[in-house]
Amino acid sequence: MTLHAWMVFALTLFCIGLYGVIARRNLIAILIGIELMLNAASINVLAINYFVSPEPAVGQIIVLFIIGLAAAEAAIALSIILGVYRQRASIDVTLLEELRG
Amino acid sequence: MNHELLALACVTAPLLGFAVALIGFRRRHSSAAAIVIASGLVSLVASVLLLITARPEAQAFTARWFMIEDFSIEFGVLLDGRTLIMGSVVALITLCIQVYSLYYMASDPGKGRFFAFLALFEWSMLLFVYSANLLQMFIFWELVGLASFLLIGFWYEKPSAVAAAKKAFLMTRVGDVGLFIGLILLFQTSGTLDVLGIANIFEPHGLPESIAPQRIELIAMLLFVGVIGKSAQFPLHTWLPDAMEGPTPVSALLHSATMVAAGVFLVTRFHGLFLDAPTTMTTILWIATFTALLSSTMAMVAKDMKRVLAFSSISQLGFMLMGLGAGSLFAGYFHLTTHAFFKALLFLCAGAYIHSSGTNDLIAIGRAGAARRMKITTIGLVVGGAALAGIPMFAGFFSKEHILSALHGPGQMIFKIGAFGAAFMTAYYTFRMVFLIMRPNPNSQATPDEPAYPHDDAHGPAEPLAMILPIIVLSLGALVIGFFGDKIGAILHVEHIHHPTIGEMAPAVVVALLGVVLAWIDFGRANAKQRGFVSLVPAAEKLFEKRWYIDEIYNTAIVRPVIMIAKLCYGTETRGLDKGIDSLAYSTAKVGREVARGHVGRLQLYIGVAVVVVASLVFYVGMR
Amino acid sequence: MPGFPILTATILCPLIALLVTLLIPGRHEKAIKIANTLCALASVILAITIWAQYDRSVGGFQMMEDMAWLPSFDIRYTVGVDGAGVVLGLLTAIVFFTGVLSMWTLKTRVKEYFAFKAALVFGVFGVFFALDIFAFFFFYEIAVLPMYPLIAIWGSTRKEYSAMKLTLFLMAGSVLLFPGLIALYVQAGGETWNILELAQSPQYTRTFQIFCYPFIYIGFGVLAGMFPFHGWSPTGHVAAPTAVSMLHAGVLMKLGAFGILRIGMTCLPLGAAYWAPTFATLATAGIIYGAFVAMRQTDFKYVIGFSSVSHMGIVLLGLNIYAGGGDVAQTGLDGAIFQMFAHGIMTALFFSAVGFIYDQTHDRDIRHFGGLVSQVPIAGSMFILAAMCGMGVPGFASFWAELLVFIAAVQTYPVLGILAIVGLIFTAAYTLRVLGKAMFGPRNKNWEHLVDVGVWALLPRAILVGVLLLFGFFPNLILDMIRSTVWGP
Amino acid sequence: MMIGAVLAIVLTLAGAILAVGARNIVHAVFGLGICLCGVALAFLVLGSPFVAAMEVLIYIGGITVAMVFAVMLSTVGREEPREGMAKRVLAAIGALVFFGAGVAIILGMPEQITAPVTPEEAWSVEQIGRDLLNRFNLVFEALSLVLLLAIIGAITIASRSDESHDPTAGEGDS
Repeated sequence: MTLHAWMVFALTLFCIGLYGVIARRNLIAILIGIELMLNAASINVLAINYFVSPEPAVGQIIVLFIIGLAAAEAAIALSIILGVYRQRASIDVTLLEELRG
Repeated sequence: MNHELLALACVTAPLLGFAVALIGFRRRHSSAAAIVIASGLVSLVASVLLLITARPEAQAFTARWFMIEDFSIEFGVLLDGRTLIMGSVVALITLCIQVYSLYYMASDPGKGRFFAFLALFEWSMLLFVYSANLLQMFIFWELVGLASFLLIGFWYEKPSAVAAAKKAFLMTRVGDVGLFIGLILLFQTSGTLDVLGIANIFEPHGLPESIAPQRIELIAMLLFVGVIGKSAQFPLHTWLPDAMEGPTPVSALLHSATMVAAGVFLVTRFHGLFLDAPTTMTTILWIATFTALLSSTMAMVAKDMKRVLAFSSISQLGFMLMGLGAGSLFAGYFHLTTHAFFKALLFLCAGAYIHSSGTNDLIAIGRAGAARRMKITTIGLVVGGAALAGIPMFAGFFSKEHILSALHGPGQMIFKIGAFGAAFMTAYYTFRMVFLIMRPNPNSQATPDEPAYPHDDAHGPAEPLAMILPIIVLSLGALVIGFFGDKIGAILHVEHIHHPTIGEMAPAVVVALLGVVLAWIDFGRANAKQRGFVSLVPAAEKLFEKRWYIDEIYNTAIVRPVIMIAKLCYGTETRGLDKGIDSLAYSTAKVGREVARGHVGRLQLYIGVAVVVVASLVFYVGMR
Repeated sequence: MPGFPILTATILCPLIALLVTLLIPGRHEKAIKIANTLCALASVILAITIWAQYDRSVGGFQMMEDMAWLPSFDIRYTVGVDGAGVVLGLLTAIVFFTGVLSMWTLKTRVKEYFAFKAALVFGVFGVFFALDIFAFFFFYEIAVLPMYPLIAIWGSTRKEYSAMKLTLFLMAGSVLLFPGLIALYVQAGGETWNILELAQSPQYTRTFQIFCYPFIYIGFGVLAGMFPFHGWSPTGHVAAPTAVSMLHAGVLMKLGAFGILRIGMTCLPLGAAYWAPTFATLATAGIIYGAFVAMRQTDFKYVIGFSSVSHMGIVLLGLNIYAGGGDVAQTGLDGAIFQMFAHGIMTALFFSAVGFIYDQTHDRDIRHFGGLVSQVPIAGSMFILAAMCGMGVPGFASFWAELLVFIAAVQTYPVLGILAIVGLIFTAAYTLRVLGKAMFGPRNKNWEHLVDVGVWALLPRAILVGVLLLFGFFPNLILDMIRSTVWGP
Repeated sequence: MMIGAVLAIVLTLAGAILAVGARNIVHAVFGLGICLCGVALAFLVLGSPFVAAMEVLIYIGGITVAMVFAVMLSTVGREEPREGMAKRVLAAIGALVFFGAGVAIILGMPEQITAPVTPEEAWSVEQIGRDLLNRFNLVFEALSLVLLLAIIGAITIASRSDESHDPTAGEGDS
């Protein structure tokens, strides 16, 4: 496995996540897509770290931070989703288009 | 006596009077009046003393007002023949009118204010006359205009008075613009603001070679524009008849010694300059002659006593300018002096009649029997009328003779004929007025414009001392001032005064007597129809009554277009500029709203678009 | 007091007023008003002290103070005054003081009002004293921005609209201005913002100056009520409350003209000379246009607003004569600065008189009044005095200002000069129209109950009249001060 | 090594496709779990066993479970409408374009560097811990703060049930 192969793999994962974010209308599904994209980023970081960096610990620490942030983000996002559901009885994103001036 | 102190007293007394009257005595009218009269008396005494003890050569007392870089602006008093005589005349006539107003304005709620303004008027006129400096001259020229604005609009609750004051201010301002530019050019040309210095450039030895003749013509023409405005010459004469809206003492002051006299005085002041501008002199002659004729025709049909006098003022001012335009400083100046006396006198008489009979209308005054009740006033009226008409031995006769005899140059025949015509009409309308008042004829065809009010005894005596005294003084003045021609000429340093011979005098006397006789036939004799000969041509009568429709012409030719332009500008402002900018702003807001309509929170669409755009950019950058 | 930073102290006066106002709880209205009055009085005293201390025989910029502000961008806090700065500083102090006094009766949101007003004055003082372009612009924006809330909250007659219009116009001006100022900095090598050092820069080629000058002229000109970008000013005058109108027309519009002079003409003399005929023509157009529009207005404040456009045209004409050079350049500058001062005081008086009437009647339509001068003699007289000053009657300060500008104009641009002088007729026409309709004429019975100006309310107005007359009779006081500017280095 | 890598890739992508493609949201969460397992495996292959462990712990053990709870609290058992074909196609095009751009960038990058021979202790948990608390102390603290705030925020948002109106009433409205 080369660095390029790992990066293409990460890109593929990212694009799948992107597709999910754009195509799905369920808020939880969108959140799943975002998690996929975050993981793609993590893979990328670790791969570059593995193949290039002379200081391997740094890449791992960055990924740890990403995981931590993802956890925080997920917690907030899920609570927002719950809040939206309470408000609207739905978590369909197409029904939330009310940002009219 | 110290001349400097006298001059100082003369010019500061009215200012103090004004300030004290206006500030300290707003509610104590009699004190205000007393102070103003006292200040007027101080001015009169001081100026007469100056006149008597005057030295032959001109002297100027100036103090530095301020410096601009190394250029000093002086403020001061110039004492020479022209200023001394005029100053005394102004002080005398103002004092007479102030005393007269004491009774005339006795019951007016604004008496204190009136006296304050009178003092302001006197102060600005005196300092204008005495001014030693172009700038000072312009300042007080403007202040004279301001004071007359305030006094013409004195009864400010009367819309017509307000309109008249506004008209006077605006029309004189038109002239002021010309004067202002002229003074700037004069300053530029001569390099000095000193009046004596400027006079020295032009007076003794003709035009200096360093100055182009065209430039002097231009300056003289522009100065004359100012004179046209101030001295009510055609085409800016229409404000003067309307200025009758002010109290009668104001009219008396305005028409004799101040305001309108300022214009003529300006020409006498710079007469040397005008002499160097022959084209302008001819223009002055044309305008003056035309004005004299034009206003005389209007005076012949006017029914309002003050209006008759106003038109006569315009025509007499025309006479003065004719004299000056013909090149005779003495003739114009002399007439200015005599006119001040008899015109003030006539106005004061008119004021007395109006005050006692409650109407301005000549016929109504006559029928109210004013002439019989007010003997002294009537004598004053006759004296003044005779002086105005140019009856021999009265003041106006002498000065008018000088003007007529000054018109002897080549090509001035036409002006002389015009002057004779105006003199004839003057005699006619003056005695028309006199006869209408003295010999009222209940069976005549003349009808008053408004019913006469019966005399109200509540007004007090018909001829109180405060009113009679000035009339007597001025009558004496109008009787004797004519004999002082030589003296005035000497003070003015006029080398040789051309004394008209009997033969030269005869035509003018004949013309004047003809006018009187015609007036007698039309108005004076028993059973006269009291309809002027002008009424034989109804069209002419109508034309004269409507004042040649000049006001109407101005209305359509100037006022309306100005209003149109103002409307246009207003339209441009509100509908053009403002609306345009508003719509720019509103359309920006609208674009924002329209765009916002698309932005309703379709997050996924935005993300997709963003992704595609970023990717396209990457491709684009990669391709290069 | 050598070494005492008097300019900074003056700038700080309104700032202290602002802070004190913020600290005092809003319900102590009296305390707020007293504090503001004291600060304003202090600024007047300081401004007079500056006037007295300024050494006219030396001239140039004096009382300089210099401090690093943002060293990484070469921005320094540099203040100093020349004759013009001294004169306009005094103007600001007077208008500030009288403005506070004339709003003594304010009831609504007293605290916020005085806070915004103090902020505005703070900016104005800063502009008149600053010698660093960045500091200049900084203070300029501080001075301009409080206008929005001041008009939108305490105003009348379409106040939100007017406030928004004013803000948008001035922002548009700033948008033009900012690139111009940055260009000045960058072109000179990006080492200093100091106006005096920039003016010496050899990098300002003629081409650059010609290109750059219009940005600065128009950018500041918008605030100076320059025709045809004057639209905001009458609307703003109308909507603003009395003291704000006083400050706005009296002082704020001068900032624009002052900016043109201080930055545009100092740093870009060649550009200014190149553009002078064009802008002089526009200024003359403004004089006449303003007068004509004023002739048709029916609202007191609109009349005054357009008269401001007309009078500021005279200022701009004078400035352009100065820029154009020639024998009479200095006369033009004298006239322009004198006119800034005179017009500032005069408009303050105007608005103060109108505000007094409006406070009682809530009506400003001149057709609804008549014979006011007999109903409220003192307030009416104040208005008439201001009107006379506006017409250029001798004895008032503006007579000299107009005289000087016109003398210079007739010699530099004869046609424009004559047109401007002819404008005097129209000025008289619209002024007399207002006087005739509202102050004179038959009394309107609706307003018989009006109360005239009392002793306290008379104080600020009397001060303004006194200043007008003082400089009308002794114009050399101000002329010497202005003149000393060019005599210096 | 190679086998591990291939297994990780297959697991990840398959799970990811299930996660975005499944109609039922519970299946999607399940797919996410599979995908994350693959990612953890990939981390292992890339020589970071500690991170892999954290991935499993936090992601699969924490986030995925939280999602399951969220699903059960909201739309469980509800039949979800299928997304429109056009939307899916557009999303696919977008993703593909982005993919293309990414590939172009990756292939344009310089020649890869083969894995350096790294000392074992550099990859050790001890080294990570030391770095985390020394060099990246500030970031660490900031992250902990963010987590704290996130927890507080989540609690605040989720517990505002009494103020917002009843979901059943909302249903009746729609």
